[in-house]
Amino acid sequence: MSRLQVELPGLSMKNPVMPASGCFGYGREFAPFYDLSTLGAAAVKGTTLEDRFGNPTPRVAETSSGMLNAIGLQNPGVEAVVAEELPWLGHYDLPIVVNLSGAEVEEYVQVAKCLNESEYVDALELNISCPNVKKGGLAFGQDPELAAALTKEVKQVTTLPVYVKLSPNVADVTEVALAVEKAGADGLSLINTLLGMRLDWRTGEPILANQAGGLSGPAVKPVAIRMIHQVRQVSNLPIIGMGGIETAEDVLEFMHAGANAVAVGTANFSNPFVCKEIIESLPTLLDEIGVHTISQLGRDEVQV
Amino acid sequence: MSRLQVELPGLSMKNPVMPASGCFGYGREFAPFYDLSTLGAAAVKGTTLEDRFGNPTPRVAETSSGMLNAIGLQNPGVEAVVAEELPWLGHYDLPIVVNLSGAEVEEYVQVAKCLNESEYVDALELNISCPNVKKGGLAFGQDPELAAALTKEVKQVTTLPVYVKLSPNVADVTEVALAVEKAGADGLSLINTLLGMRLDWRTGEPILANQAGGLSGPAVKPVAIRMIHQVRQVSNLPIIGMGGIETAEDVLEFMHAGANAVAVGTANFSNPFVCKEIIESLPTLLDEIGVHTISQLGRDEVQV
Amino acid sequence: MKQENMRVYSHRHIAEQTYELVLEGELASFLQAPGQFLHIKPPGGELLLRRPLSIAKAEPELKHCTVLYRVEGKGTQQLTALSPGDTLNVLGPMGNGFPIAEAQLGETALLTGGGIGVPPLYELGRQLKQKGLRVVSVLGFSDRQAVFYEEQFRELGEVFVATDDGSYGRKGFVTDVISQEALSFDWLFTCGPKPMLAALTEQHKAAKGYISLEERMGCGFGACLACVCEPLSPARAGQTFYKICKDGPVFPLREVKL
Amino acid sequence: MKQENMRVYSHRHIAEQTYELVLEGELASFLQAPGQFLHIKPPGGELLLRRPLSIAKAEPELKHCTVLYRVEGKGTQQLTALSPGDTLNVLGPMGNGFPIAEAQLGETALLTGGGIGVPPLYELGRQLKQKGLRVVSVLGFSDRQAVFYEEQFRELGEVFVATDDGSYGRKGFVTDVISQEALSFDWLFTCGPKPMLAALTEQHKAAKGYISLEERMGCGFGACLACVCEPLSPARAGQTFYKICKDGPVFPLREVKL
Ligand SMILES: Cc1cc2nc3c(=O)[nH]c(=O)nc-3n(C[C@H](O)[C@H](O)[C@H](O)COP(=O)(O)OP(=O)(O)OC[C@H]3O[C@@H](n4cnc5c(N)ncnc54)[C@H](O)[C@@H]3O)c2cc1C
Ligand SMILES: Cc1cc2nc3c(=O)[nH]c(=O)nc-3n(C[C@H](O)[C@H](O)[C@H](O)COP(=O)(O)OP(=O)(O)OC[C@H]3O[C@@H](n4cnc5c(N)ncnc54)[C@H](O)[C@@H]3O)c2cc1C
Ligand SMILES: Cc1cc2nc3c(=O)[nH]c(=O)nc-3n(C[C@H](O)[C@H](O)[C@H](O)COP(=O)(O)O)c2cc1C
Ligand SMILES: Cc1cc2nc3c(=O)[nH]c(=O)nc-3n(C[C@H](O)[C@H](O)[C@H](O)COP(=O)(O)O)c2cc1C
Ligand code: FES
Ligand code: FES
Repeated sequence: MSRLQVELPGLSMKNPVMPASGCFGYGREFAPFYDLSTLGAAAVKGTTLEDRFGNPTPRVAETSSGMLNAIGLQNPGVEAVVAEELPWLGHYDLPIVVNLSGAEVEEYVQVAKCLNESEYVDALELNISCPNVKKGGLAFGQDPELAAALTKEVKQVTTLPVYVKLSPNVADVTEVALAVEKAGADGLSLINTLLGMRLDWRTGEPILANQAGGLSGPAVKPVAIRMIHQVRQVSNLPIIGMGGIETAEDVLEFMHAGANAVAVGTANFSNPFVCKEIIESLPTLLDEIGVHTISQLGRDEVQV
Repeated sequence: MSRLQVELPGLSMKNPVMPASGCFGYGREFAPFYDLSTLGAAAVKGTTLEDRFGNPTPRVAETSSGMLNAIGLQNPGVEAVVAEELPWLGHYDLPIVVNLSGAEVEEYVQVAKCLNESEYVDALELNISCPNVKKGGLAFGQDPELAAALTKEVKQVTTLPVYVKLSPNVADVTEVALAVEKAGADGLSLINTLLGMRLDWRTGEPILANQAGGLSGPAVKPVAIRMIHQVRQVSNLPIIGMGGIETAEDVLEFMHAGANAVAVGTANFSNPFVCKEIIESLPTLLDEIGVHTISQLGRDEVQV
Repeated sequence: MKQENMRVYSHRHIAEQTYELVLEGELASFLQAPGQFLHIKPPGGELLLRRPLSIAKAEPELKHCTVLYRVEGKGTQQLTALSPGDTLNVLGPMGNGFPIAEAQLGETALLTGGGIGVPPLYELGRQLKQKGLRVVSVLGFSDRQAVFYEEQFRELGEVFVATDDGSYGRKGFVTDVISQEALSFDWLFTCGPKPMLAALTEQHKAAKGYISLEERMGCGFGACLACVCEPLSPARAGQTFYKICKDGPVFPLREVKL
Repeated sequence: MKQENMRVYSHRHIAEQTYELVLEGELASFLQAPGQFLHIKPPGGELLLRRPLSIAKAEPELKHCTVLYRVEGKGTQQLTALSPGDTLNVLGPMGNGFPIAEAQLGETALLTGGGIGVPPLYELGRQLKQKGLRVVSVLGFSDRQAVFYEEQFRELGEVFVATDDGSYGRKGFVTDVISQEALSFDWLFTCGPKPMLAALTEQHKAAKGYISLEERMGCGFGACLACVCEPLSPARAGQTFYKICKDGPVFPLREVKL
């Protein structure tokens, strides 16, 4: 077994690094930069039942060591994803996580059902934390009971492992984590973006057409590490950790905090090679700290 | 009336800029850098009933465009503050906001009572959002009912205006804002620090002795702007806005979002002159956007 | 597309808050068409997003390529500190430029640009002139201090300059100049603020030509969906949206909603 | 205390990952005592906190002051990119240095330093020598590659070097060298990692002298309470805590809890 191999439900990853949902499209744009089979896995853009155009532009704004986005889950709808996108990405040698979203429970269930039709899906990631859509999304992520009910329904229509993607916009992330664990989640992804806003100091107008958006990038890393650490104290569920990862050192910090694998989001935008570069740097860093296999890192089992 | 003058309950400020609590001590360390009477006001370090040594060191850690602190409310206790610190700072021509904290309601009440003894206090700021103490602090800030009850009790023992300092570590900041408004708060301060953590990537050990700490600095600015904007949509209470302010442009962004005055925290550490420099730059910026008096900025009255 | 630490070959102030930056590197050999842009990492540390700047002049034989930028905010401000010999992280060339294959010897091309929309027209004009077209340029600026590259455009052909306040050249917009001079042309190429593009499209309902769009970008290579715009008739275009960074920034006239 | 954009006068590599940086500016005339430090803003944009670096040599007449630093993380890494002529934002001089008023002509001063604790001892040694003391230095490093400034210290008096792995000088700690050589002294001055300071204090229970402490700092001038330590006997000291940045970094032996 390779030093970088990690095993998560549905995801046998040759290394713990995947691009984060929404920051990788369906992979096509990264194929010119490196061989996508280098990746541990890939999480593809949030998928809904119908196609969505998303929010008006401007959709991004810059912040110190971060960015705001309000894309609004633009995607071609699950049918097109299954028919055109997944088969393309599926030809590479990497597990695929499909991120899905909906305005109500029924939509999540429908999308999950459609995804059963694809042979290329290895796991589902329920986005219950998208701050950029009017209905659904974040509301599920801020209410442990709604989140649990949703998880249960989706589990009933799929045999795929279900990861629930948690929102940082809560007072206590462990409540939602424990609720979805009890409801049958196979894993957790955290964190999604923090709700944020920027105004033009001259006019007072919001920079994003949507007014508010999701904050990502290195600015949020300390919040991500804290939440992963908190969840790891109370749950043994596998965690895909994310939020501001830019370097291989960051990956080890996340794994020490309790992540079993990681996702890299915003960093792909300014450096499209970042995932590949991180993966290549990991062995040297492990040597430096005298760790042989990366899966050794992280917390011991919790007694729950 | 000067262009920069703003009027808040208890605080007649010659400009909207004050140093934030915990980032200015009691002013002594800044006196060598500039005339403290330049400031619009000053919020002094969180005060408790007894003296506190605070947390073990290391107490600060660096993050991208931010810092974590876990000072743990070190302070000499309210008696010493009233006897030694406030009279010293009170000789300058500026309103003083005393930030106070406690492990339970009774402690807040006691501290507020002691502060009645000082002629130098112009307003109280209830810290219900300190992430760095074991008991009290943050718990109040995450529960609208506790926050309201606390506000009510403190209001009963003081004639001073009471500002309640809100925590960003909540799902919906407007709930707490509205609860304390109903309980009689005279104003709001937001945001306090976001709970965060950093680990040493080599060892996995937390960098702060206290493990977690409060994230401040430009990294959190978009979260602050968003929360101030949200609260301003539902409440007409005066807001002291803070979180990542470094420049005069930032001040205008906060005031557009709905702040009536601002506090500058972390930026004082790397540039002890920052408050003075910001205040000096404000008139030029106002000229640039064709605004005569700064109090004109911000949202119109809300119909509540 | 390539990521490279390009060397600053030269850097000079050319108008108020406006600079000409010549970069040297392998990337300069990859340029495909005028109108493509470079995606530049601001040299200070805290800005995450790259800044799109159009290629104003390509000299592949020297491995040089030139961008002209105006200081707008922090990112462009950071660029001003660069000195010859410094390096700058560049991703590029990005996007689809102006297609000039159809343009014929002897035809007239009208280049209309406003402000920081002017730069990509310069390389375009050079290539059109090379192909034997007659090049006429109408350049709009806010005021006298903002005018740049008038001389350079004059080497390509006739030039009209308009300023919003009339402090230099004609007073008014590029559309005013075009009507006043009754300029005729075979091809219309334009780049600038949206209202200008909309006015031009309105003025020349049947013209052949291309426009170049601007939008805030996350990635610049099609991955983030920050920079989308809508086709004017989705049915015909066969798709519901375009990515300005990848499908553009240049589009045929009347292809996208402005 | 002053905030100044100091000019880099010279910058050179002196040992593995270790550099000597000479800065020029008005601030150099404000230095009061060896052991004070400069609080340096990392030149990249995204790091907020300043980095404390001890003054290793003060030449007020030239307006120069020297710091020696080892690359530890991002901040010191950013310093390595500086070239002569670049500017660096510096706040200083900070803190209270080594008091040397009591030290007398003819007395012996033992300087013991470990790693990046060595720099402040150099300026201290220069001033003690100037006052006519005999200076003996015991310098500890991790290995041969890490050793720096041995020659410079030799100009002040006798020097012993120890390395953890024995690859240069004696193998072992500075305390080992002191016992092996049975070094005697009137004053003990020391700066280095806490375990070294603790071991020395234990070894010389009755010695007169001073230690210099390190702690992570927020502000460096006493405002944030990040850098506190406890007095060994609060009652005697009359206060419950010290700020290392302001009350220190230099304290009398046996004054603070290690
Ligand atoms: C395809 C394309 C080509 C361009 N070519 C040129 C050129 O040749 N010369 C030139 O001076 N400018 C050009 N621009 C505009 C230039 O990209 C912006 O002026 C610049 O990004 C502003 O960055 P800043 O950090 O100085 O401003 P800030 O306002 O601090 O930037 C904040 C964020 O907004 C984005 N942004 C701000 N203004 C614009 C804008 N007008 N268009 C797109 N993003 C913006 C920035 O990229 C950044 O992400 C071009 C834009 C595009 C899309
Ligand atoms: C009074 C004093 C004098 C010093 N003098 C010297 C000197 O002359 N030469 C030298 O090489 N080093 C010296 N140090 C240590 C030096 O400050 C750190 O090595 C440096 O701050 C590390 O910064 P970094 O960004 O490279 O590391 P990072 O680990 O990335 O720094 C992260 C944060 O931790 C802080 N930090 C990390 N290590 C230390 C440390 N050992 N002490 C205090 N803060 C730390 C940094 O300042 C920063 O805030 C001194 C420290 C103090 C307190
Ligand atoms: C432009 C953009 C689009 C995103 N789209 C999605 C999405 O569709 N579904 C989702 O669950 N998360 C989405 N995210 C969140 C990321 O997957 C990730 O959780 C977050 O950005 C934090 O990681 P980072 O700091 O590395 O970017 C998006 C983030 C960005 C920046
Ligand atoms: C070192 C430090 C100490 C602080 N102490 C207090 C405190 O005692 N009471 C309080 O209400 N807030 C305290 N804060 C929070 C600040 O007042 C402010 O709300 C927060 O730092 C956000 O502003 P900034 O980003 O400008 O620092 C402290 C912040 C820092 C960095
Ligand atoms: S900028 Fe990312 S898709 Fe165009
Ligand atoms: S570093 Fe702020 S008090 Fe010492």
